[in-house]
Amino acid sequence: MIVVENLHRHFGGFRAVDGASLEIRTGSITGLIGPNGAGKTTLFNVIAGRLPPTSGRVLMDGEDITGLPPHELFHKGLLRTFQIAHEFGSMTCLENLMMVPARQKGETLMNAWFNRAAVAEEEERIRQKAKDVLEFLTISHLSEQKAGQISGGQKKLLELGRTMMVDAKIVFLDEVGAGVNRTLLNTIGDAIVRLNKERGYTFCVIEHDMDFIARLCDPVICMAEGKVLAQGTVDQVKNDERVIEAYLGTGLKNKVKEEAAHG
Amino acid sequence: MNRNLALFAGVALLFVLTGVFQSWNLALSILNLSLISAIMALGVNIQWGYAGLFNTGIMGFAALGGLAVVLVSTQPVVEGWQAGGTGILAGLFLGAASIAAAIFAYNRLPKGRVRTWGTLAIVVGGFFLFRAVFDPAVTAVEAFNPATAGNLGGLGLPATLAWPVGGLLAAGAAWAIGKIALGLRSDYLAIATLGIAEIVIAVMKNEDWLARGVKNIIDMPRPWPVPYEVQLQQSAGFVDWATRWGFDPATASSIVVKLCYVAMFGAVLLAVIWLSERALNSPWGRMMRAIRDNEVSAAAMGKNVTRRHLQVFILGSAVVGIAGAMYTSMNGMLAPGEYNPLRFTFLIWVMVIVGGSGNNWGAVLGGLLIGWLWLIVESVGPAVMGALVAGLSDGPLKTHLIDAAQHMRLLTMGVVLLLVLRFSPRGLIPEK
Amino acid sequence: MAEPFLIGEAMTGGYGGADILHSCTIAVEKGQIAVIVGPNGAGKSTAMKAVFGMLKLRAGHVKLDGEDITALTPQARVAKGMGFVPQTHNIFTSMTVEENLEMGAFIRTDDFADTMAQVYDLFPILKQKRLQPAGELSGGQRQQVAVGRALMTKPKVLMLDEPTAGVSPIVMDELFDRIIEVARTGISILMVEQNARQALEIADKGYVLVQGANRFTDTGKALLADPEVRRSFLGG
Amino acid sequence: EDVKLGILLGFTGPLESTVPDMAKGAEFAVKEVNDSGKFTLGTVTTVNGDTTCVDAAAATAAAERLVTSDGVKAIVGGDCSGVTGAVLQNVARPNGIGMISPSATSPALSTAEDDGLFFRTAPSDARQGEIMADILSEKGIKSVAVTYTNNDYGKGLADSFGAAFAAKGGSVTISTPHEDGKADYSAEVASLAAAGGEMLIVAGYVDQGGKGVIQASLDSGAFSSFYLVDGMYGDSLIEAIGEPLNGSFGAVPGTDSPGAAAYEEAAKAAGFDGSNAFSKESYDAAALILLSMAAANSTNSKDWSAKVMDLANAPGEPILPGELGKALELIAAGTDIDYVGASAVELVGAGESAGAYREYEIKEGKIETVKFR
Amino acid sequence: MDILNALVAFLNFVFVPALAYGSQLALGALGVTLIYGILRFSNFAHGDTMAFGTMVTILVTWWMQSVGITFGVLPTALLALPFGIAATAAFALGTDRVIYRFYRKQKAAPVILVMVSLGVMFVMNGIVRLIIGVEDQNFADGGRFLISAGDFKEMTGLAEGLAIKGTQAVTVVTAIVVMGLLFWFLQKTRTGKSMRAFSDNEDLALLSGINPDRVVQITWIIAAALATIAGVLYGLDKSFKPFTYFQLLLPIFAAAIVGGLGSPIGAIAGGFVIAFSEVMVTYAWKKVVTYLVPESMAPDGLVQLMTTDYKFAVSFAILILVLIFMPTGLFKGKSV
Ligand SMILES: Nc1ncnc2c1ncn2[C@@H]1O[C@H](COP(=O)(O)OP(=O)(O)OP(=O)(O)O)[C@@H](O)[C@H]1O
Ligand SMILES: Nc1ncnc2c1ncn2[C@@H]1O[C@H](COP(=O)(O)OP(=O)(O)OP(=O)(O)O)[C@@H](O)[C@H]1O
Ligand SMILES: [Mg+2]
Ligand SMILES: [Mg+2]
Repeated sequence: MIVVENLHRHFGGFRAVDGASLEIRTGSITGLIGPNGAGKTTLFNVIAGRLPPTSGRVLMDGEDITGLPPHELFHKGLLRTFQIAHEFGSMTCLENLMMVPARQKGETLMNAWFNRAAVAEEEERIRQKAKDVLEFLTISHLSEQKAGQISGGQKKLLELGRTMMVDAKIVFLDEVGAGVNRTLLNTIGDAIVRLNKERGYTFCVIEHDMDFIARLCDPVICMAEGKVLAQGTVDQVKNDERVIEAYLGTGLKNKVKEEAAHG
Repeated sequence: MNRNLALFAGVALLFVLTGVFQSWNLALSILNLSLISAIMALGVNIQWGYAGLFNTGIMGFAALGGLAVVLVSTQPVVEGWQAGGTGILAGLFLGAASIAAAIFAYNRLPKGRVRTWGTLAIVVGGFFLFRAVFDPAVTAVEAFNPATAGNLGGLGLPATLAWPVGGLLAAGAAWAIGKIALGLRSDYLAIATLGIAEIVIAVMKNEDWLARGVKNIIDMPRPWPVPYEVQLQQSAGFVDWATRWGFDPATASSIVVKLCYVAMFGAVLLAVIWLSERALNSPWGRMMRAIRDNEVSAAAMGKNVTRRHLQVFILGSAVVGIAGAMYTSMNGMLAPGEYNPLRFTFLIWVMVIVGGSGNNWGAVLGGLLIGWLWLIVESVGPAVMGALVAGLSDGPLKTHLIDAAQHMRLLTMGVVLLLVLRFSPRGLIPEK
Repeated sequence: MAEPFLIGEAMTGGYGGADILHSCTIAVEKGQIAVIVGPNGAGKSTAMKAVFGMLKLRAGHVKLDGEDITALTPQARVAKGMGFVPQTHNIFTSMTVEENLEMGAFIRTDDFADTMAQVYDLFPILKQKRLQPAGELSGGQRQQVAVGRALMTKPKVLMLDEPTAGVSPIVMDELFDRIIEVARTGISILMVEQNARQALEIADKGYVLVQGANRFTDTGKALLADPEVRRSFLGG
Repeated sequence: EDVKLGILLGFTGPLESTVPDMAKGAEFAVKEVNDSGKFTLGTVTTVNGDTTCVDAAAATAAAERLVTSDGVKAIVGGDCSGVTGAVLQNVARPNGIGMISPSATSPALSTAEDDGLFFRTAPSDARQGEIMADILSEKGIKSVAVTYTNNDYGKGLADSFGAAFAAKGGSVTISTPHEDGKADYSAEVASLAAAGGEMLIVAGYVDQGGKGVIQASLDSGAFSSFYLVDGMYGDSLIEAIGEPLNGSFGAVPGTDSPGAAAYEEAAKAAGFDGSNAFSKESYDAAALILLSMAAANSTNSKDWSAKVMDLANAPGEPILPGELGKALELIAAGTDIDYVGASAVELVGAGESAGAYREYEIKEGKIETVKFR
Repeated sequence: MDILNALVAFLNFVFVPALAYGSQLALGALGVTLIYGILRFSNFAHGDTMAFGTMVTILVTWWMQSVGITFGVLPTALLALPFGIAATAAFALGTDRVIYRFYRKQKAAPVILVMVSLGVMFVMNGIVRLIIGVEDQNFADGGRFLISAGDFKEMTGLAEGLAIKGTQAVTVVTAIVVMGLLFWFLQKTRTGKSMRAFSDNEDLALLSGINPDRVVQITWIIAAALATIAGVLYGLDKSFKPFTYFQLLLPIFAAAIVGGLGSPIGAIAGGFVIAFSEVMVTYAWKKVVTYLVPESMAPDGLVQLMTTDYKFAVSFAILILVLIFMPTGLFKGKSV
């Protein structure tokens, strides 16, 4: 689905992404891990058109999409969430979701002025859908709350909810789990799997919670210092010495053992 | 809701009091200006309140609206056209063509030195070509009877037609400005638009062939169907009617004329507010608010931020242009020296903020209130000062203060502005 | 029982509208670690803010070392030896990493070069990025700056709102180690965590907050062992 | 009974520093009339209105108030041509109120429809341009640089001077505007200096950009002598600039009548500067209105405005500042008068000043009259 | 061919005046940029703050002159300057306490503060006119020229003169020194850093124990000092008139923006960009070219790119051009 070829993104002299090449297969849930500052978010930003690459190409279904603006990529079915929540603070949570669907009739002025009936009908449909999403994320009680005034974790959920408002082909999730309650995160994981299975979404997920990665992802790609360090199945990557040294550390191993002991 | 009604009633009361204690003519004349201001405030609110664009070029768009009145409604100056009309048109065409050619070359040529120098050569060559054709034509046109003409004149069409044309002219300018400047943020955009407005005014001041520059155009025809007072006073039917109802014909004629304006401006205001409200309370409005809140995120959600900014910038500017045309045609005069940022930009901003940005009704309320205040303090300021110093014994201090009383206008404006913002910091009718 | 070192007792209040906290109590003993867990929107961050005086309380009070500080401003609480890392907006984005740390030491009059060296030891990446504006850092790096800034204060009590959100496992482990170390030097630590299992592991005391009220309060170990807590709040 | 006279000038805005002495001039005439006790139609009071000079709408509203609320019978004003035109069309004509402007000099106002209600005591720019060309060519000056204040007054003056000077064989090296009230005039001076010329014609206002340009020209040594138009006339300029101004010259409306001197004297005694631009014209405007009312024995604008041309022009007993009492007596006695006033009023055409001029030169910090034209 | 005369003509009419005017703008822009950098709004009252400070200084100068205190060849006003600064600082602190503080506590949007400052501007405007009137005031005394055009010609025997005024020199030097001090203060001192921290993230500044009131007070005091210095130097060089000071606001803002809001170096650079573009683009190069080319080729026309009618238009056009390529000014300014 997505092929990244020898991608570079430099900030001044600093190489945040330094010749990364990788592939995200259609229908997969690809995990992207790596130490802080490895260049994961920067890679997302380049793919999603928020930053221009210094060099290199990004292909989507064989088509070169390098440097296309974000709104065009959205229309091609490429969605992303932000690591640091980017909510529309002065709008209610419901509106935050309702604004997402593309090409709404009511978004052209002529319809907004003179074609209210058709607009209203469409609105009803979108509203219902948004309500369903809020329900699913367990925050339907917040539907009328301003998005600027909800808790940090709730913002993350909203961020995720926006990707559920449309039929995407590929969704990039940047640390949806950080700050989200683990019980809820499990539910979210289930949802991701369901979207993947039932609707055929492709996912690329950045996450530091290895349990979460292990539950969902195959394959897993580990980045470090702007390059791809290792890739493969979760187990392969988890046991890769370089990954352990750069990213997982030995503490985790202990913890994992402990987990096993606990059952 | 009740609170808002009360606020509007309060402002209405101000006008009524002005009518009762000063004169109805004054009240109506202030009302007309306030209505125009309210429309401009709506235009600004569309840009700022909906999309967060900090446009301080209002003055320029209003002036372009005024220019439209000249171009549409004054009589053509035949001698001017004969002297250099074609030359001026040809010059302008050449100028536009060389800009277009430069842009074309810039887009087509491969990046590098060839492109830079090629484009530059086209620009420079075009400039001199333009000057060579344009300058002599201008001199010829301006030489014809500079005391009363010296320009090309207009089309001699009905003045009411100038209003939509003013809107179109402003919209066209907004399109060009938007293409250049809308990438800028907050205060940078503000100063850029302010600068562009100054450029527009500079052109209007110095290009005499266009609308006589600083020599002004006076006595422009009134918009249909507003009558002239003098005509009314001469019409036996009107005088009869006035005396039958116990009015003085002179006063009655002025009032009738002003009421005509009130009706026309009011109609435009209602139309604009109806359209604005509909737009705001629709998915379009929601999308605009989203863009205002967070552009990055809106773009990631598939909204074309640049296009939407341009759209809303053009719309708002067109509304200001229409209001600017109405202003000029009500005065019957275009004086480019009149356009200064304090009056035509910042006063409008005060209206928007005091009224409550993001809320159409707030902008209207602010327009009416501040419009009233701006004109009424002219007489109230000195009166207040007179009352304040009444206790002082005669002497240089007292004379000094009384002489300085005229400046109470600005002082009073300032105090009221501060008081309103103090007690309702988000404006009188805040955004929901 | 003696009064805990820091206690927010029976706190009730919110952001102007309806109350978020309902008679919620949170406390930490000297040199101990207390961890607050709970679902999203439970009021954990709100409780932290309330303890730090960034929120008006309608009822209840906050005591530090026996002294009632309910009426003090946040900066007065800083002067009294409290340090806080908020959940969001927790760094100065336009200032360099080093300046961020210096600002952490703003109220200190002694030489803080030592402390800074310690922070750089703990987060080596920050040393590399010393002169870069903090706003240009990655999410996890920002989090490290935020914690580093609070450590610079040398507080008597350190309050952390999700310090490990977005940091990589290796850093997280070190961070927890370091927190234990800090606590050993006699500094009390009050933190909110969603990586709750690791956090409760090292916690002397745990609070489970639901809808602004205390649901469970016990030692960390006990909470970890409670199947209901595990299922509903710790993700099984 | 009170007879109200509106004084409609730009108390705030770009001319705010010029206007106070104009208003004082008008008030001074009113005081003189009242003190004489010979004005039988009532006590004259004044009401001020602010045109802001630039804001037509504000000016119109102020005029509207003066006329419909305060009930003034006549207006001294407005000051700037633009707002004056707007007030004339939108307030004065509809309500049939006469107005005499002391300082609106735009030629366009000559042809504006006014129902016989509008006069001005300032000459139209066209006339002054010719006078300037005469003076310069008589002095044998062949080439000059011109800077004008960028409004209808300055531009009109520069245009008419340019035409007249060219007709006499002189050349204008550059004619460039300056905006009043701006921070810096280096760019203007640089261009003027580069273009060169034997001297600099300054068509501006005495305490505005005109002064700034002179100051900067002297500082940089660009020009050392200046021709000063009527707007540039005033002691304040000499006070501010001092010695370097010696040798500059100019002309102001005036005749060899001692009117101007008398007025300045009296003004000084009354505590204001009568030499400032358009102060005399303001005095004359107010005086003319009141004398016309007396002559018409009516405060109705239609009546008094019919008398203005008679009173302003010969034949008749000449009337100078300070002689308004005498004038009222003569009028009461049915004797014809010729109001000369402080600025040598002579109205021609559609009621504008004919423009007799007094040529002067600045010598040792004093303004010395050279001759009359 | 006469390179020396060409150079002197250029220096005299273009370089020196533009340098001086640029420094005057820069001093004003420094104040604007400081307020923007720390308190995060565009302070429209800055022009009138300058007028206020200058007015106080003038009043004190008059008093000093009346009791016979002078400052040798330097203008007496420089002696009176500290009094002006003190009074203006007190006034600024007063306005902050009575007006701005409220909105800061409310966390009002920057545009609200801009409008509030517009209100303050109106009020200050009125106060200044009420106290000192609207007329022009000349208060420069002492020596006027370091070197006058005539003296220069005599000294060098050149046909062109070069004039440098004392006030011009003082202004240029002051502008550069003040910029340096401000830069050092904000970047290197603890107080300066705490001010930047406050402007970056107010809540977090509280959590670091920074006293917000103190930060705000210091900001206002420095801004008032900058405004007074700028106003007095401008008034000495030209003259004092409230309306002109109000009009100064526009070029000052242009300078601050072109340089990048919040950046002291930007303010200086911006001042020069605006001043030089005003003077250079509309300059008639005739004289200079005449000196440089053989007599037979001397130009007839003025060799002027644009007439001075368009000097503001040109400087704004340059401003816009700069912003198109560098959207936050030459020195990466802030934006709220
Ligand atoms: N605008 C910028 N200017 C300079 N450096 C930057 C900029 N943005 C990111 N960087 C640097 O690029 C590197 C990669 O950052 P990125 O955000 O991609 O990391 P990440 O892998 O997402 O890390 P994390 O897991 O902490 O979110 C970091 O070292 C960061 O400091
Ligand atoms: N500024 C605010 N104004 C109004 N309500 C708010 C505000 N911030 C948070 N809330 C509401 O208060 C409740 C508690 O929020 P809080 O931030 O304390 O949750 P939390 O327990 O920290 O959640 P999380 O784990 O997601 O960070 C939430 O329902 C939220 O919607
Ligand atoms: Mg990241
Ligand atoms: Mg929280």
